[in-house]
Order: sequence, then C-alpha cells, then structure tokens
Amino acid sequence: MVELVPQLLRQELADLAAMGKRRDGRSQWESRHIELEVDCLYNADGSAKVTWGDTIVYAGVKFEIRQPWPDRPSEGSLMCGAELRPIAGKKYEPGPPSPESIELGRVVDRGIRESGCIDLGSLCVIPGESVYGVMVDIHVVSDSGNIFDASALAAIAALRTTIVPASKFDTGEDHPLKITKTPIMCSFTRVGGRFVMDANADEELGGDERIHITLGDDGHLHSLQKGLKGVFSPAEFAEILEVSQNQCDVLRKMVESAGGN
Amino acid sequence: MVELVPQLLRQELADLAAMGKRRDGRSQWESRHIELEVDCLYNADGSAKVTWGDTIVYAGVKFEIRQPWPDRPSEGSLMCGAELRPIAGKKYEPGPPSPESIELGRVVDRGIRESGCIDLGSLCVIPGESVYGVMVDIHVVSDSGNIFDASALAAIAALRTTIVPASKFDTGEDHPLKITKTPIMCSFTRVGGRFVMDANADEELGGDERIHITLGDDGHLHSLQKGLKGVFSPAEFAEILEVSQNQCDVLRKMVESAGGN
Amino acid sequence: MVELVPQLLRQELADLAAMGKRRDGRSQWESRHIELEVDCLYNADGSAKVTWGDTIVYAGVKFEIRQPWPDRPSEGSLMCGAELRPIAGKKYEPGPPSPESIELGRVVDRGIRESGCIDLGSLCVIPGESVYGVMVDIHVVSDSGNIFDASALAAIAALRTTIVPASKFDTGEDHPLKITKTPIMCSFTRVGGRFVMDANADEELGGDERIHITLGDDGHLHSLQKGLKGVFSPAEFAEILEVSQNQCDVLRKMVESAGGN
Amino acid sequence: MGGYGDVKLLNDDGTRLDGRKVDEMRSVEIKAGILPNADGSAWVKHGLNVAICAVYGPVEAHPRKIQRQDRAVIDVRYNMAPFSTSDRIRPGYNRRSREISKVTAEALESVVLVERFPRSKISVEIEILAAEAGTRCAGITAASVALADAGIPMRDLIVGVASGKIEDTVVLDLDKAEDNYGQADLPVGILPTTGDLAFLQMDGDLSPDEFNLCMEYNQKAAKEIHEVMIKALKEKYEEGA
Amino acid sequence: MGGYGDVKLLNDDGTRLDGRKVDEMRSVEIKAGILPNADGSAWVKHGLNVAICAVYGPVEAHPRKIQRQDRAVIDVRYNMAPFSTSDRIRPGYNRRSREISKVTAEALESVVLVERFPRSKISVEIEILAAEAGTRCAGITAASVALADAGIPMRDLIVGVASGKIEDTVVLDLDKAEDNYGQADLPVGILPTTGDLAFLQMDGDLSPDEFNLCMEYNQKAAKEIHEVMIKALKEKYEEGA
Amino acid sequence: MGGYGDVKLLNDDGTRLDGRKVDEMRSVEIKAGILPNADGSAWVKHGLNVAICAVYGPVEAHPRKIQRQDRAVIDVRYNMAPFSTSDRIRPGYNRRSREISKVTAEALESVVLVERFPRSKISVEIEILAAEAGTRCAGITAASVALADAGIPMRDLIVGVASGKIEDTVVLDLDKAEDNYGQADLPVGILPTTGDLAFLQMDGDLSPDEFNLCMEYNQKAAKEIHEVMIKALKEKYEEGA
Repeated sequence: MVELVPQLLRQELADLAAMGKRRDGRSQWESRHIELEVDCLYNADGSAKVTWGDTIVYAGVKFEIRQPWPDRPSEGSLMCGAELRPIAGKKYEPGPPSPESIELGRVVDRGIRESGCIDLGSLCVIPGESVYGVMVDIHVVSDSGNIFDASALAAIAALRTTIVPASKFDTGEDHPLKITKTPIMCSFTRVGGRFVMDANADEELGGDERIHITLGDDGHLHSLQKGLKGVFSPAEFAEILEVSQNQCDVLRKMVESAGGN
Repeated sequence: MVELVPQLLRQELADLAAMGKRRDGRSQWESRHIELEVDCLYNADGSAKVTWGDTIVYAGVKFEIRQPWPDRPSEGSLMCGAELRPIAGKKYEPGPPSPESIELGRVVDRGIRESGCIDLGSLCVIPGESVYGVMVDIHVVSDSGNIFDASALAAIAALRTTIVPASKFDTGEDHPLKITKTPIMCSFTRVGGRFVMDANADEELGGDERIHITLGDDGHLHSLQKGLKGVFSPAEFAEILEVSQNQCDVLRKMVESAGGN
Repeated sequence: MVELVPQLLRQELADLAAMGKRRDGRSQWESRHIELEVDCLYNADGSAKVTWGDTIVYAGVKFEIRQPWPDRPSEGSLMCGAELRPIAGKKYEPGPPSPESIELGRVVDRGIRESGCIDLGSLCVIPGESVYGVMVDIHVVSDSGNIFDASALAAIAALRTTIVPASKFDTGEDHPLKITKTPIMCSFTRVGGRFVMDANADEELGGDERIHITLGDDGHLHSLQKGLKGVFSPAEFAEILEVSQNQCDVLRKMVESAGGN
Repeated sequence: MGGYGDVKLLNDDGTRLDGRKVDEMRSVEIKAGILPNADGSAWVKHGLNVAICAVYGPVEAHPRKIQRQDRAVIDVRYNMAPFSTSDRIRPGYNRRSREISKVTAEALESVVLVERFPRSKISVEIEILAAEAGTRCAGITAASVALADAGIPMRDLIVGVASGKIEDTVVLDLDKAEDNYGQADLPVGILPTTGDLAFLQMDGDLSPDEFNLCMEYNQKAAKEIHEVMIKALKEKYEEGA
Repeated sequence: MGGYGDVKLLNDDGTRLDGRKVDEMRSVEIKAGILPNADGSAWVKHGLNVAICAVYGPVEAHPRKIQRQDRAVIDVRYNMAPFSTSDRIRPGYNRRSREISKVTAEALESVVLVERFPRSKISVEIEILAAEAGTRCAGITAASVALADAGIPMRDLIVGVASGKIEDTVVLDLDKAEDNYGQADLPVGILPTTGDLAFLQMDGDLSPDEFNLCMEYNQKAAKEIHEVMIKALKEKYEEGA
Repeated sequence: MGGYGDVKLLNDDGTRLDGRKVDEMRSVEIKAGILPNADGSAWVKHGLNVAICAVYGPVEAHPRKIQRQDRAVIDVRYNMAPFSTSDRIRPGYNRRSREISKVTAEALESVVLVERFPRSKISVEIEILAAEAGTRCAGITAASVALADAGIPMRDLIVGVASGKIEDTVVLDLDKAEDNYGQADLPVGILPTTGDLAFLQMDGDLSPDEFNLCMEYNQKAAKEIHEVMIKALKEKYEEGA
C-alpha cells in the first residue's frame, strides 16, 4: 500500500508544528467543540450522544440478571465494550472485533472501573444467587479523530443518567444507578514532533503515538495507555499529565451539568 | 467476473417468453415432476426426500428436551434450518452459513410456524420445567432450481410422519406428532420479463426476482418473501397469488396421500 | 506453489535409502536423542518438556470440576488437545485449529484413553453431581519432525507426575493422579521408499505416509493412524509393528525413570 | 407473529392503544446528511424506532472476485445496536440481521442504476439505535434517503412501510405491542412513483382480502412518508447551497 | 471404544445379537450416479448407515495458493447431517469430522492419479444421512465409487471396511451396539487388487494376534464389497449406454 | 486491580510477603537462541513467569494488502498456554491477549529499524508458559532479546517492567498476590539507553506523586534487567563463535 498522502501530510504537520500551529487553527492544548446529549435512546437504560468536532459517538447502558462469580458472591459486574463498525468511516471494515475496537473498549472500561465510580456491591440482588450485570456499549458512528475521549465521555455520561430497570426483573422498583465519581479521559497525540490535545482525523493520519490518561475527581490516575508507534520521554509525559488535569476538570463539569443521578 | 453466459441466456429466455414458451417445454404455470418419499432416514424421528425435477432435498426431524422460555412456560419450540453444502452444486462453497441458506431456512420456518400446524402447547412435558424442541433440518443435496418449494414440501412431509421419541427421554410412550395443517409454499421467478412457476436452474441463472408464497389449507397467506433484484406490480402479485392457490392444493394432496399422522 | 526443493530432496533421500543410509547418519530403526524433563511448569498440575532432536514439546495438565455426563454418572473425563502455533516453525500459520493439530491431539488422546491408564471412575467426586475433568494440553514450540511421538511422550510423562489439586476445589487433599499404565507412541515414515523410525524435518518434507502406533505395557495395540499420501502392504506393517515393540519399551523406561506417581 | 389473542389491542371505539386510527401511521421524522464522514447519510425516526444509515461509494470493489463487470454491487449491513432492544443483544450479526441485510440489498439493487458503476461497490450501513417494531422498514427508508444524499442515481426511492392484523382487524404500521400480540405483519418497500414493490415479506395469517387491504394502507402511507423523505433531502440541499 | 464388558453382545451359540456370524458383514447396497449436478456420485447403504458422495472436478484450483504445480489437490469434506445420529448434532464441522476428512483425503490421494491434473482441484463431498457405526468406511467406499463414476483415473478403488473385538472375540463389521460396548475397532481402506492399505485407524485393545485376525476378516470383506462396487458402476454405465 | 484492602501484603518490618523490599524486583533469568527453528528466540523467567519468544523474518509480507512500501510490519502474537494460569484457559485468543499483542507490536515498531525492510514482515511469537503477574512485561523483554538474537537492527532494546501500589505503598514488580489485592499496576517498556518509554499501561489508583515514584523504580529496575538481557545475548554469541 502506497501511503503518499500521509508522507505529504506529515511534512505539512511538521512545518505547522515548527510555527506552533495546527491545521485547523487550534492551539496545542485546545480541544474541538463538544456537545453532550443524554437520555437520548429509547430502550437503553441510560444513554448519551457525544458530538466532538465531526466525531459522533453513542453509548447505551443495559442491565442483565446473572449469577455472581463464585469468588465475589455479593458483587455485580460492569462491562464496557466498543464497536467500530463500517458506518464510522471508510477505513473500517466489517468482520470480527478489530484490535482497535478491543483496545478502545478496554481502555474506556479500565478508566471507569478503576475510578471506583460504581460500587459493585450495590449491584447485588441476592448474595450468592443473583446480581446485576451492567453493560455499557459504545457505538462510534463517525470517526473524525479522538474517538477515545468521546467514547469515555459518552460512557460516563450514559452511566450517570442510568435508571436500574428493577421492575422489569421483578427485583424492586426502578431507581437511579448510583454513580459517585466522574472519571474523564484526556488523550494526546504526537503531531509534527510534539504532543497535542484532541487530534483530529488529519492529525491522527499524519501523527505518531497516542497517550490516553484517565483521571478521577481528585486528579489521581486511574488508567494509562500508550498506543501506536513512537516513544516518549518522562518529561513529555509530565507535561501532558499536567495539561490533562485542567481539561478533565472542564469535561467533568460538562458531564455533571448534563444532569444525572 | 465476466458473466457472458447469463447475458446470452437472458436473451434466449426473453425470446422464448415472447413466444409464451419455456426452455424445457413447460407452460408458464406448470411445475416439473415431483416425487415424495417419507420415513426414509434411519435415526431421524421424521423424514422425507423430495425429488423435484433434478432438485433433491432431504428433511429430517429430531427432538430434544429443553427448558421452556421464561415467558412461554408451557410451550415447546419449533426450529427449521437449511444447509446448502457444496454437495448441492458447483456454485456452493464450504464455510459458515451463507445468506442464501439462512434465507431458505427462515422462509420455510415462517411458513410452517405461522400456519399454526403444530400446537406448541402440545410439546410441553412439565410446565415451566421441560418441553420438547422440534428441529427440522433441511439438507439440499442437488440444486437444479426451486429449492424453496422442494424444501418446504420436504419439511411439512417430514413433520407429518414424525414420531415423538418420548420413550428415549423417559417422558412417555412414543406417539405421532400432531400436525393439524399442511402449509405449502409456491414460488415464482421472473424469467424473460414475466413470472413463471417452478423455475429450473437455467431459468434462475437467467432470471430476476423470486416471490415465495406459503398458503394454508384455507388459502390464507402465512408467509411471503421477495428475493433477488427486481420489482413487481401489485397486479402481477395478484395473478401469481391466484395461481398459487391451485398449485398449493395439488401439493397438499400429494403430502396428505404420502401418509402421516 | 512450486515445490522444487522437495523434488530434489526426494531424489537424495531415495539415493541414500538405496544405500541403506539416512541423511543424518542414523540407521533405519534409530531414533534421535531424547531428553525428558518433568514437573517444569508453574501453575500446571502436571507437566513435561520433551526435547527430541530439534523438536521441543511441552505438555501441561489442568483439572476442572464439572457435572458428569448423564450416561456416565460416576466417571470423570480426560481430554488431550494439541496446539500447533506459529512459534513452532515457519510453516505454521495463525488461525483456528488446523486439521494437522486436530489429528495430533486426537491420535495422542486415543492412545492414552484406550490404554486404560487412567481409571475414569477414580475421577468421580460426587456420583451424578461432580467429577474431575482432566485436560492435557500439548504445546509444540519447535517442530523439527516427529511431533507425534514427542507429544505422546510429553503427555504421558506429564500425567504421571500430576497432582490432583483437590484442595483448590475443596474436594479433599491434594494427591497424586493414579496412572496404572504407560502407553507409548512410535511413528514411522516412508522415506526413499522404505519406512524409517523417527523421521526428522527433512525426511518428513521429502517423505510420504506416516504410521502412528501406540502400544501398551503388554505390547497390545491401543491406537493406530495412517496419515498423508501413500499406501503400505500388510507385510510392511508387520515389520514396523515388530520394531515398535522394542522402541516403546525403551521409551517406557525413560518415562518411568523420570519419576512420577 | 405472536398471535396471542387474549391481549386487548383495540379500544372500544375502534382506535388503537396509542390512540391511532386503524389506517393511521406513527409519526415519521427524517434528516439527511447527518454523518460527516459518509458520502451520504440519513436519520429516520419512525415512531420510537431510530435508524441511521451511511452510504460509502461507489468505489472499486475488492477483493476482485466480488466485482461485477457490468454493474455495481450493493453491500448492505443491517445491524441492531446492543442497546437498541428491550433485552440487550450481543454485538455482531445473527440470522435475522443477515436475512434482512440480504433482502434489503436486493431491494436497493432494484432501484439504483447499478449499471452506471461497473466493477464498483456501494456500501450501505444501516444501524438501528432504537427498536420498537418496524426497524427493517425504517432501515429501507433511511437507506433510500442516504443513497439519494450521496448523489447515487436511482430509478425511484423506496419507502419502507408495514401493515398487519390485530384482533382480526387490518391496521397500518404496527407498534411493538401490536407486533408482539398481533396476527400478521406485512412489511413492504414501495416505489412511490409507480406503486411497484421492491421489498416484500409477510408472516402470520391473512386472507387474500385482508392482504389487499393491507396493501391499500401501505400504498397510502408510502405516499405520506415519501413526502417527508423529499422534504429532508430538500432541506439538506438548501442548507448546502 | 466404550469397552463396557457387562453388555452381552454374543449369543450362546456364538452368533451376534443381530444373528450374524463373527466373520459376517452387514448387507451392502451401492448405486452410482445418483446426483444430477455432480461430475460423479454414489449412494452407499452399509447396514443402516447411509452415505452419499458427490465429486466435482477436476477444475482449476483457487485461490492459487492451494494449487500444486505437479498434481491435483483432493478436497474432502466428510459431514454428518444433523438428523443422522441418535442425538441431533449441530450443523457444521467438529474435530471428529475434520480428522476424518483429512485422513480420507490422504487415502484417496494415494490412489487417484493426481499427477495427471496439475494445478487442479477435485472436490469430494461425503454426506452421512444415517449413522449406525461404520460411517467413515461407508464414506470411503462411496467416495471411491463417485470418483470412478466421475471418470477420474485411479490406480485402484479403495474399499472401506472394519473389524473389531467384542467379548474378547474378533468380529467383522461392528454395528452400533458392538461399537458402543466393544473392545476395539479397526477401520481400514483396502485396495482390492493388491490388498495394500490406504487408510488405517484403530482404537481399543488388540493383541498382535487379534490384530492379524481383524486384518484377515477385513481383507475378505473388502473383496465382497468390491464386487458390489463394480456392479454399481457397471449398472450405471449400462444405463448410460 | 482487585483493590481488596483487607488482605495484608506487607510485613510489620516493611518487607513484602515474599521477603522482598519495596524497591526490589523478582529474580530474572534469560536465555537467547533456545528454539532451533526460529530466526531468533529467547526464554525469560521473571519471578515464576515463563515467557518464550520466537522471531521469524523479515520475509516478504503477504497477502500483499498488509505490505507497507516504506517499512516492515511487525506481527506480534502474545498467547497464554492453557496450562499457564491457575484456572485453565481455553486455547485461542481473547480480548486481553489481542490488546496486549497490539500494544506490544506498537512498542516494538518504535525501536526496530522497520524502514530497512520495506514490504516485509517480522513475526514475533510470544508464548506464556507460566503466569504469575507480569507476563506482558516478560513478553516484551523476551521479544527484545529474540529480535536482537535474530540480528534485526534496533535503535535500542525494550525492557518490560512494572511497579504498583499495595497498602498505599509504592512497590516494584508486583507478584500474583500483590496484583490481585493491590491498588495499582504500572507496566512499562523502557529504552535503557535513553530512559524513554515505548510501552505504557496502568490501572488502579495513583496520585501524581505515587506515579513518579513508580516510574523511578521502573527506571532503576530496567537497568538491572538490561544487564541480564545483554549477558544472555553475549552468551549466545560466544557459544555460537
């Protein structure tokens, strides 16, 4: 496969970077415009739609009743998964889950899980017998860059507006799912030699490695992931970790003002 | 893939159609010769072999004991599936079920299911605990056109000669499966511009869309399906629906005289 | 695919065979050097590593608790499987289990199972309720010929050093798995027109059919398998059956002296 | 069809549980051009069903063995999102979605001028985000609008619409309860210009007369939905201009 | 082998439960040319087993990476129909059918003059419609007849036949009960002209002497079945003439 | 991370259950060139973890659509043997192994001079034979040594190493119990020459300060492991000379 476009694009992005510029006029640590809509999908127990520049992601929450794991008899479970289907863009092909979609789902999952935002004990119905399984499905319908941050935002926003459909399972009355924290992911991509926040599609095409940081309400790290080809120095990481603290605060406020439990 | 043969064939079929003729001398609403043999497979609880022109289809019925669905505690289940394996003809390839085989199985399934010929309540063993699952497997071993009608005929004929193997499951004595109705499928293919009954292999290769009609004993419609590229007018449909009534009566008598429960 | 190398190799092997020679200097019924190491894998309940010339195979035993089959309420189960993953050599490709790996696992499985070396009744925990399932997984990490004999040797050696992890399942105290017999496989490959014992990679590449013989302690046959293209006469089989008796005795002593239950 | 006659689906005044008349369809909203990456796209809300569709292509078909020398192939994927149904469904295709994808593709092939694009492929991605009976029809409607939005030449649009039978009464456009407990469902794909059909399925029990009344309702509704489709496409092009 | 010695399989007079003598095989019926679409085909009823086989080819092998420059590849699929067994089996291949397909293909390659058809493929489709112990042998017999019916040149036919051991007695051609409760099974594929073997499997427990007796029985039975195979092919060709 | 604080993981004297100090890593043994068939190979025992790795290539990449005109592609398979874990795991890949394979491949691409081998493929097969927390790091270490053993030019080696948090204390190189009941795990792949990172994952809960201490420990341990890697490669080459 000849990849002429990326080579020319890489050169252009490097030239812009040398001048401290980005292709769409943003500054290095500036995100695109983000819109968040919650409770937008009939049949989902919690839902959100994130429009992040030209990237569009839906997240939907569903419940099931299942037996607890033998070693955790009083705990329900949480599972996030992501689908990157061909609707999302020309580069996506039909078939079994790609490594890209698995990575996306697992990185979002770890950020939410490790933040402790859901008390798994609260998902127990009858200890040792039945618990709730919470499934968060992420559906990327338009990938124009930075689907990780958009997906993580959609997932936590959907969870925060989730109603436990207890009456459907004869396990009580419907009630809001208790979410005590708001983990937020902030990702950086090396473009033209330096990291930028919220790379768009062109910057991803002509860029290098990505770093995904998920921070909790107290600024603690809950999940990290480096993807794609490239290396980075500890000093570079220290800088983006600093930057991510601010951005996560901004997004956390957006989620919290979107309403929820 | 160059498809020269179909183009020449299409022209020939159109010329014949203009003269009101078909390639093998049949009239527009004339079926090929059909032979039906029942109770022909050791180990199957009910079986039939249909030889329809050069098309050959087997159907075999097997039972299983299973838990009822929670919302239907006193009902067993019926499932028809079809396999189109490479034995059936040069065009069939090994691999997971093709869309063609799935469509075939599901269209036959709907015709039988919706006719109400099997009282699913009669398949209950112990309400809420165990019911019979009836599996009808269709195995096309030679496809020379119109496998839909041949498969539907084999399926209902096999069911009508089925013995419920209750003793094998310790659920009583073996007894005939109660079948109260005889749904029959009749299919039409657009060949040379007009619809014909029971297209053979050449007519399918050089033809267009197909319409599958399943009728019950009282002439009611139980299943319809249009497949392949092409459109048809309501008037065209009215005509073939009329034609199918007669043909279904003929085939129903053939099934009923083959013996059965 | 042009297979020039095998053709030249076949000629060379035929020339050598005419002189009663083999490429690596061995005689017709001579095996390569074999090393056997047992109890070598942390987390496996029994394990063995066989280094057979340049062929390297690991076998690991694991237990599970499961419900017995309805028709064998007081018996546990034994299952051998083999993986031929790309680590084993250039010719192996990733993907679902190949026919070669399935054949390998099943031939090893039959030899062990049919020898009666494990009393499946001794694997019962609570009749009709729970039994042990014993899984022997064979992992070929270097294929330089004759992986069948190396795998069978690793499997029986691993079983003979297996500790039933009863305490892990709360079903009693850990105790050695009772193995009363030592089935051994001996394989022959037609190379240059005549059969040889323990073909190496070159001899397999330029050879024809293989015959796998598994013998019990009393010299009885427990499993036979002929693989690959070629035919053989009853007289040829009689000769290799005779030869295999000696070789199996040698290998059986090696297994028994490696220690075990 | 469930066909469980003991659930009451008609009110005493002959109206339906949601207040609709027997020949009244659910509300339909359509937007064209909603997905930035796609060559054409559409959003259809039909009752509580939500379908979105992206069209990519025509592009050269590959691998080459799927190419047709004289026309484009149309590759349709109809997929239900895991959260689109009452009980979550596992991601990936099942037998139902494969069948619907096949017959939807064949319907669209009947109206797209595929002979204009030899050796190429047109991908039609239909995603059901919310399902409340009638998703295959919503998907066909969405696909037609998305193909038009992509500028792909078509003989006509296809309108997806269904009628059926509940309590021995023919009704237009079954909702979830009517689908679950009704007696028949007849989803079709109608070419609004000619009234011809490119899509037809049916299950349940219909006499020939009932069938004819269903088709009459379907033809009437197709005209209504067609207007909404045209309006959506116009809005998109006026916006774009 | 089940090897459950407590089930009685021999009568007091030394005959077997179905009345056969120890060296007596079940009845075998064969028809050639039963499938209109195939290049060659056969139907084999061996006891209550029913196997049908279609041969397609030789045709150019594709994709190209499966081609062999100097010979044809033989692609065998041995498959049991879901209704062929006492408990229904799920459609699709399992480990057992993949193994049998592999060794059956290798047996057939040993007799077909594959070097006459470089770069081509011969497909052999074996479908088991009814199973009562001995299906792999019935499949090999059917495949040989179908290949001959297709006019594909072979060194020799292969006859599938088995012997085994029940109640410490060697017997020819185990039926279902004997297979379930017996002590050994030795299915082979014999070239009737030379007595050579192209197929060999065995499981259970056989002393070398018992093995030799099994092989003696197998060789004898192979001659009988061979006559039935030849008769079927003659009937087909006389019909065709 | 399990994060179950009620399991005691530190002794009263501040040492860990296995006697290690907080900044002490498990023992590491490495051998290069252990697989006769591979172009390069390595065996790594890190604590009780055992990883082996084979490298094949560079060879021409096929099918052609995976080729890159300007560089080699690196195809990594990280796989756990069924017997490598406490509970047997089914053969074949799962979501976890696919993710680890992906990010490991991307880390290795960052140091291999892939631009030297356009249109080719380098296969890296990592097999975990025994798992006791830290297998992805052992796999990265093994892969680096195997690539070097294969003579594939690299900017630097990558050392796989992890730190984490137990009982609110940062510790180096978590073992199984510490991983199960601890609070955070930070596995990284470090280039020993520069201290740069080619691999980074983390889950659990770490304050920025705790993160910094983890990284400090990791950098220190990377130097130690690097020496063992170099020693293994030297031994192999002295042996070969």
